[in-house]
Parts: sequence; C-alpha cells; structure tokens
Amino acid sequence: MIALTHEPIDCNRVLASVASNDVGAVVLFLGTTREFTHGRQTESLDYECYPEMAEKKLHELEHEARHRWPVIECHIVHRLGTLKLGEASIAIAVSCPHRNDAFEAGKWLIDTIKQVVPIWKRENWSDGTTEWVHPGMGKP
Amino acid sequence: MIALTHEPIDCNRVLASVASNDVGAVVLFLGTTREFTHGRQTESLDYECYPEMAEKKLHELEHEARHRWPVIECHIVHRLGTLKLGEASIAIAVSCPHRNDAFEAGKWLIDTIKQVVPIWKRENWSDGTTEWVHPGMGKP
Amino acid sequence: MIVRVKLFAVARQRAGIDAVEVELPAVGATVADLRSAIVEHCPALADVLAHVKVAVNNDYAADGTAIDAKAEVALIPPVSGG
Amino acid sequence: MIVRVKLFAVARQRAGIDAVEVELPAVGATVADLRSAIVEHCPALADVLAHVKVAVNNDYAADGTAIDAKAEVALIPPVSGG
Repeated sequence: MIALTHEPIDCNRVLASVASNDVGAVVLFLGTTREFTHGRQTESLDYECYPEMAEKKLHELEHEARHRWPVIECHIVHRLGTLKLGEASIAIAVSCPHRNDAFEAGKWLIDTIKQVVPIWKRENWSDGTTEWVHPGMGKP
Repeated sequence: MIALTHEPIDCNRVLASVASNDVGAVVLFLGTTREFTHGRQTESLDYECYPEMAEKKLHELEHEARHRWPVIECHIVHRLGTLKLGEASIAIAVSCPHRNDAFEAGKWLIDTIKQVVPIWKRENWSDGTTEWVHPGMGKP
Repeated sequence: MIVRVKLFAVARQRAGIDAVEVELPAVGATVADLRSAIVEHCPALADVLAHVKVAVNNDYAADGTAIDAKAEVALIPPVSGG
Repeated sequence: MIVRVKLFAVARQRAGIDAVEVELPAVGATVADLRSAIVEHCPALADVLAHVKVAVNNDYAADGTAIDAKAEVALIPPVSGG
C-alpha cells in the first residue's frame, strides 16, 4: 500500500495496516527533519513530487520488495508540502514472518526510494534563504 | 530507556520518546505473536523474566549500542505476561542522525537481546498443551 | 509536434514555470532530440540539463527512447525524497 | 552456607518451585560446586542442567566463578524473549 499525503503521518495507522497473525516482525522506518545539516540551521522543509510517476515508482518498489522478501504487508507513506522540524517525511512499514527479512526489505526500500522516486525537498534555511536539494548536482 | 511491562506496548509513546530535532532516522522494530510455528497453532504466549538481570542486561545492551553507533535516543520495551495473537512482545526504537546507523543498531539490539536477556516465552498451543521455548535444548 | 515537458524542483525554479513546450519532429523524435530542443529554446534550463534525467510515460528514459505525440514527458532533477 | 538458587521457565517447571536451596562450602565455593550440588540434591533439575547457564549477581558466570554467601544465584535456561 502506498500513499502521498499532505497531512502528518499517523504512525499508529501505518503500523496497524501491516499487522496480521502471520507476522512475527515489523520494521518501521521514519525519515525525520533534522535541524542542522553541515552546521546550517533548517527552519522547515518543503517536499514536492511528480505525483503520477512517484506513485508508479512506489508501487513498483513495493512489488519488487514483495518479490525479493516474504513480505506480508508493506505500507509506504510519503509526506508532501511544508514540514516542521522533527516531523516525518516518510514512513515505511514492512511486516514479515521473521525479522531479518523485515529489516532487509525496509532498508532496501528506503535506500531505493531515495534513488528513484521523483520527490524533492527544498531546505528553508533559518537565514531566510531556500534551496532545492539535488544530490550530486552541486550548487545549482 | 528500557522497560518491562505487563501492559500492551504503546508504539506512539515509544516513537515519541526517541524524537528530537537532531534525528534524521528512526527505526522501530516490533516482535509480534505468530499464529503458526512449524504448522502448530498458537493460542497465546506467556512471557516471564528474571527482572533484575533482564533490566541489567537491557541497560548494558542500550549502553553498548550507544557506544557502537551515534544513537540519539533508544527505547526498548519488553512485554510480560499473557499475549494474544498479533500483539507485540517487544518494541525497540532507535533514533540516529542517519539511517544506516539506526538500522544497524536496531538489528543488533534485537539479535543480541534474543541471545542474552533472561526472558522466556511459553507457547500455549491451541491443542491445550503448553511448552517453554528454549532454543537449542530440544524437547525438555 | 509540440511536446509539453513537466518541470519540477530546480528545473521549475529556473524556468519560472511548471512546464515548457518544445517542437520536435512528428516522426522519430527521441529523448536526445528533446534535450537538444530544450538547450536551444529554454536557455534557462541549459546548465541543469546535464544533471537531469528525462521521464517518458512515468519511466526513466535513455537518450534513444522514442517520444510520440501522446507521450507524457518530464525533466527529473536528482531526487531528494525519503 | 546455604545458597538460594532462583529458577525460571522449564527449570522452575521441573522443580515445581521458583527457587531451591543447596548447601555449599562457606569458603571457596564455585559455580562448578553449585552444579554438582544441584545434580545431587535436585534430581528433577539434573537433565536440564547441561543446557542451563548460571547467573551470579545478574551476570552469566563461568564454572570457576566464586559464589559467596551474599551472591544472588539463578539458573538461566536458553532464553527466548524478544
């Protein structure tokens, strides 16, 4: 199950959605907004996405994870819009019969999402400047 | 922070306790009660512990995790008493600046807890029999 | 044919608009042709283009990928979600 | 001296009680002596003892570890928490 949302992520709902009597292990990953990056202070972050492609890629990654590991349920939610410090930009919950699979699948999902899903964040620095983050691109 | 509790684990509270503005990644692991083990059906599980030693070992493992990885907050809760199917027996939440550390620390904690912390589960099978689980001991 | 190219993040910021339209040959146009057309007609995007992938119909596309009149096309700067 | 040994899980189940008391020499007693005393005086625990670790003062203890009159002693069957 995947979702893109402008609302704060409800972790309890995400966890409830991956529960079942076959589940022995749940791994939940949350990516959260840090205040300092290389010494610069963040005021807030904005996330934007290419909705059709982001949904397609997230679906493909869920499918691939289910193919690679014995995933019982998988729920990925990415937040969009303006995030305050400490808020979660992404929640990935994976449930499996056994824990190694749940850890591996959760790790692979966040690593791969960060490489291929068309979502971008903009740093709104506390000095009033803003900056789109594009890894490997240097200062645009 | 560590806790042994007879109450259901409140995951939202556990997650809230590891949040901070320095956190970039949270990994929450839940161990949950499976209905079937090698084809046998579980009705419920009972967990008992040696409280003084379990608390000491959990504190030592939290300390060791903080020594090995840049852990910001760590919260381990183990449930005791009778658990229904699907309920969480353990919640481990680790927050770090970056995700690799959070995954590694969470994985190491659950792997090591399962080796050294004096907590035991008893299977209450649906056929009415009960059985303490002691890995490597064979049928007692 | 006129192809509409969706823009995001720094590409949208540079162009000052969320999509640009470029003219491509109606037959045989490829992603490489699209890149050339953008360099020529959208100079504000020229220097980011080297770092940007092209998506055709919601998949990443190599330079040889064909673009037809019904294709949905977008520029994808390096992603930073998660 | 009399040493009280806490029992858990299958060890408690076998003994039918949550602790047993064994007599050990007041000076120089070790975990190995404790194991021998349990085999001799608590036959119900004899066959699980090979699989059980001994904890002294809340740490796992080797056979050579000393046990004094104030030591907190427990048998730890293979753990299955988590």
